[in-house]
Amino acid sequence: MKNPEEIFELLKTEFADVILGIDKETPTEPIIAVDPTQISKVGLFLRDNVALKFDSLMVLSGVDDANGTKVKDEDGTDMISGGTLSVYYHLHSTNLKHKITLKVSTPRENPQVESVYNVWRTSDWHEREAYDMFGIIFLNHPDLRRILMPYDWEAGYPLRKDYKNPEFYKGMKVPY
Amino acid sequence: MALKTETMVLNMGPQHPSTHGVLRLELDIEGELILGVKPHIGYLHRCFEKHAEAMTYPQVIPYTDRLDYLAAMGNNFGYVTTVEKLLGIQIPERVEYIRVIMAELQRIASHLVAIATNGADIGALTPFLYLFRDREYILSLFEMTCGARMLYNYMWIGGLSHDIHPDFVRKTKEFIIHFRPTIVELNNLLTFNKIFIERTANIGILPVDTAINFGASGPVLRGSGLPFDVRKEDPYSIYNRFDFEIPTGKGLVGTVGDCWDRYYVRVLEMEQSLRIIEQAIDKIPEGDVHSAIPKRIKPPKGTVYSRVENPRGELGYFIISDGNLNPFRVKVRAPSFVNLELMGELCKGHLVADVIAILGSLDIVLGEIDR
Amino acid sequence: MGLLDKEFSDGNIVIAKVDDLMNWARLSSIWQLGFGLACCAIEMMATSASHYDFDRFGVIPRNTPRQADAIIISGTVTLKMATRIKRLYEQMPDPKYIISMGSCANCGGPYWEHGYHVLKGIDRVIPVDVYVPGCPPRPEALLEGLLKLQEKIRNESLRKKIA
Amino acid sequence: MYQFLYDLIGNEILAGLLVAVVPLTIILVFALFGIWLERKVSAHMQDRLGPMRTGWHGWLQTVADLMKMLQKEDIIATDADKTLYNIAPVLVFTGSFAAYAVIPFSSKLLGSEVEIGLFYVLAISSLVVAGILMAGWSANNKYSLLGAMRAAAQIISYEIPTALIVLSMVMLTGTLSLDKISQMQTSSFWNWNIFGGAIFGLSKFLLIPFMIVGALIIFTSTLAEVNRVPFDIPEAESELVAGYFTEYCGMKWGMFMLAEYGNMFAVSAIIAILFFGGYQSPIGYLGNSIGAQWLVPFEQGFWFIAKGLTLVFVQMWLRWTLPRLRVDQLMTVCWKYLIPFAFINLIIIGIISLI
Repeated sequence: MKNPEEIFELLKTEFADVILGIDKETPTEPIIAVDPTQISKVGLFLRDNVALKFDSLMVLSGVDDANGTKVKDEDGTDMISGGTLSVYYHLHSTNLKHKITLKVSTPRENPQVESVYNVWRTSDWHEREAYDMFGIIFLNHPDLRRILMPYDWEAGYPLRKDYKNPEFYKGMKVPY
Repeated sequence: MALKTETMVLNMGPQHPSTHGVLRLELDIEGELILGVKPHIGYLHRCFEKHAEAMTYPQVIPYTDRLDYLAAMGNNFGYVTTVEKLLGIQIPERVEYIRVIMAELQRIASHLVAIATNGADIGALTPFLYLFRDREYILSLFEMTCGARMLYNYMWIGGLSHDIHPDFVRKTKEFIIHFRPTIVELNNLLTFNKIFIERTANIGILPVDTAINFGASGPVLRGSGLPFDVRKEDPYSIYNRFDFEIPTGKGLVGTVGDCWDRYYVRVLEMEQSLRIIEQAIDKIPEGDVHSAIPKRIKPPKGTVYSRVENPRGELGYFIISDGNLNPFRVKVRAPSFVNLELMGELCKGHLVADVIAILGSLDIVLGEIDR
Repeated sequence: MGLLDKEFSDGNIVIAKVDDLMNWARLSSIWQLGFGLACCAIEMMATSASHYDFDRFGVIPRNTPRQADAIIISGTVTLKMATRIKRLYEQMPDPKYIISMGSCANCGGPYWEHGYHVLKGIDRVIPVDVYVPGCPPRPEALLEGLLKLQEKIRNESLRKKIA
Repeated sequence: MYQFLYDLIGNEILAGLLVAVVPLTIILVFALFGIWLERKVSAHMQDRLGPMRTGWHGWLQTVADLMKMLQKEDIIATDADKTLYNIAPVLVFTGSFAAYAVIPFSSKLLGSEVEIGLFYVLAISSLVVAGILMAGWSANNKYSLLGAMRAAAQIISYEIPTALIVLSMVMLTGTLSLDKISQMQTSSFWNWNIFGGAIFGLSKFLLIPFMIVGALIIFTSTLAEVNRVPFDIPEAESELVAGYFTEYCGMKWGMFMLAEYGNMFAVSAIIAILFFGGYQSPIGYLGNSIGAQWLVPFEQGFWFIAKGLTLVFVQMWLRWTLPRLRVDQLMTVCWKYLIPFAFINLIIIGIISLI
């Protein structure tokens, strides 16, 4: 059983330039920031290292940080430009009973994160959901399609903070 | 000349009697043999996470009811403990005891539906109706407490919406006396029925390492033999005060981790829930269930992930607060969502009829899969 | 309609009696499409189960739309599902009836404002005969809805409607 | 019966018509009653009430159902094979109802006194398979097709144990006529074939266990032939939606339903004739003892229907108690258990009847 600081130190020595930092400000749990293009490598290390054994990915959540600048579109709607989208990984070890949270941030305009499909199979649908809701592209994911929204949904990614819902979908009025 | 053969694609759902709602399964079959199963979900995507961002913290609670609508108390419980963790407030003892009793009653009610539908999928319709009859008993207990049968909005941040009814303790004890023989009856009628065992033993075997890698939790994981229960692993509320066991799959009639084991874990869990209720029901301390409810819920900036053991598995809420009245982001780790991913893995090499048995043993609720 | 798709212009005692008989047959054997959408489906199942017993009114679930007379829209209809429900409705043979069960199916329910993927009322897609309010409606409410539907069927006629 | 009616009425055509119409009416009424009974039996087993709103305890429920079905639109999918699609329900219906032509309801009430009644029943009931296959294929629906394939495999397989047990009974009684088999088991229940038939001595006692095994085998295999739980996989509601009749609506589906319940009574009647004395009373006739000979055929009719309904009730009881088997297990039951046991039974009964 290790606390997050120890895990952070361990990761820092193993992957010097991939681990970007640790955020201890949050009241409940520290978050380790990781480079989005290297997350698979880090995940593999976390899973297979005998001192860590993070064999279970509890949840993978996409987040729209909404930290860009608000701009007006040509037709007057609010848009967010710049800033980042993030993905949080909550890991747990069924063996050693410790937990850790990882975070990767990726630019909003071209959000690309490496998939952890081959580390934790459970991430398959979680990543598809993050793609569906935020438009985050998971590199090397075998089957990156929409999962909750219809496959032919064209109006964008609904959980982004600047999402605008369409008036009609297949002839059905959407707003109340 | 060789005959040209091709595999048939069979669409099961979204309207199908045993997909437990609006799941769609795309089966590649050769005769009756399954070559592959692709679940398609999202037919009940009700935008929970968008609503959570638009509502204040207490306003989200009714929406959590509607995630796993068979275990609404459990969903409330998970959400309020997460927010309380973020707020860092202390809850009165009375509230904790009542919450645990409610959650365990809900677990029994939910497992009753799970067992009933699993049996009905395999063709035993009578146990289905018997178990729904017993479920009504629990629902009437909930109804006398908070006025609703299914979706309660009962647990509030820091307290409860209503105190329990004066008759609640007596009726709950009556229920326990009534319910113990029902489990025996169920075992005679369905669990150890030869045909039921034939249909579920050695079907859909899930090895424990696969289960962990797929993130399975709840009875699905325990059926594979790993005694993992958030109530023991990561005790929340006052679960560390009670004495109960974690039933696991033992491969009693087949291999460890088959459909029957997952089913039987649920039966045994109902007994354990009764034990917890028995321990808690006499110890409910006096107090005011409204005293700790904050007037204005405005958590500090930060993130929190907290999980509870719902009937279907590990229910987690990931909340990001930006210091406003509304959550910035709420992500639900729905146990059924994760468990359903196993479908493709479990069904390979089985027959069409087994798909139903496997799906029934996973016990999914589309409300929390699609959210 | 099936056997009697003809409308008669003048009413007489024979047609009135035939009407009564036909309506009685239709209203006492409303077979629902065994099909649940969301939370309300559980209450619908509870209504069919021992405690409330839908079968008393002759209602039994049929799983194929071809053999069903009524479809109970039990829960939130999403945009993805709405097209399928429309198709199910079209597959049912006339005369067919629809009970919209619960707030979500009536008007979008609690998802009316931010539900980007929720259809706000099933009546935007298919015609509804009876609306049952509630979230979810109690089984008694659904039974009441069924009785209302029976009342509606009882007043149907083969006679041409006088405008 | 024809002769009886001809003597009574004195008109060939009218007598012939009556012979045809009376059993058909009985069967239709039974099918209606059977469906109502199924719903009431299941309801009471499940702590429910079942239909209550149509007449006393809902006894008109099936009438309402049928009249509703008559009013339904008749949908034929564009891609369906229309000819086969329309013939199939009629064929199934005919197959199941034609069997009644030779079933003796009492010594006076039987459609046709053919000598090869058993053979005819076995032959005509196989017609159902063709109808089901046609229904499944022509509907152009994958569920229907799967259901039809299952049904064909199942019914044809289970014909074999049925035929073997029938064969052993034919060996024992020496006749294929259902009426004659019934007549042999007269006067007391001790003379029923399940108790070794109307013979005396050692062989009777030797026969009893094998007769019981035979009765169980034929009951199981006929259960499968009429697609009842635990062998209802062709229509397996939770798997195949509604099996081979998924696409049928209105009265065409009603025909399948009537045929199913007609079949249930038909196989029960065959078992009753083969093993439980047919129309013979177990305790003697009231008509004989009070000297009113005309009462006897009515009493016989009562006993026959009572026996048939008891067996039908057992079928229903099983349906609402047991889960459903899987396809391969179903075949295992037939080929690995029922057929070998039926063969052994056949040989032993043959040896015993030689003694």
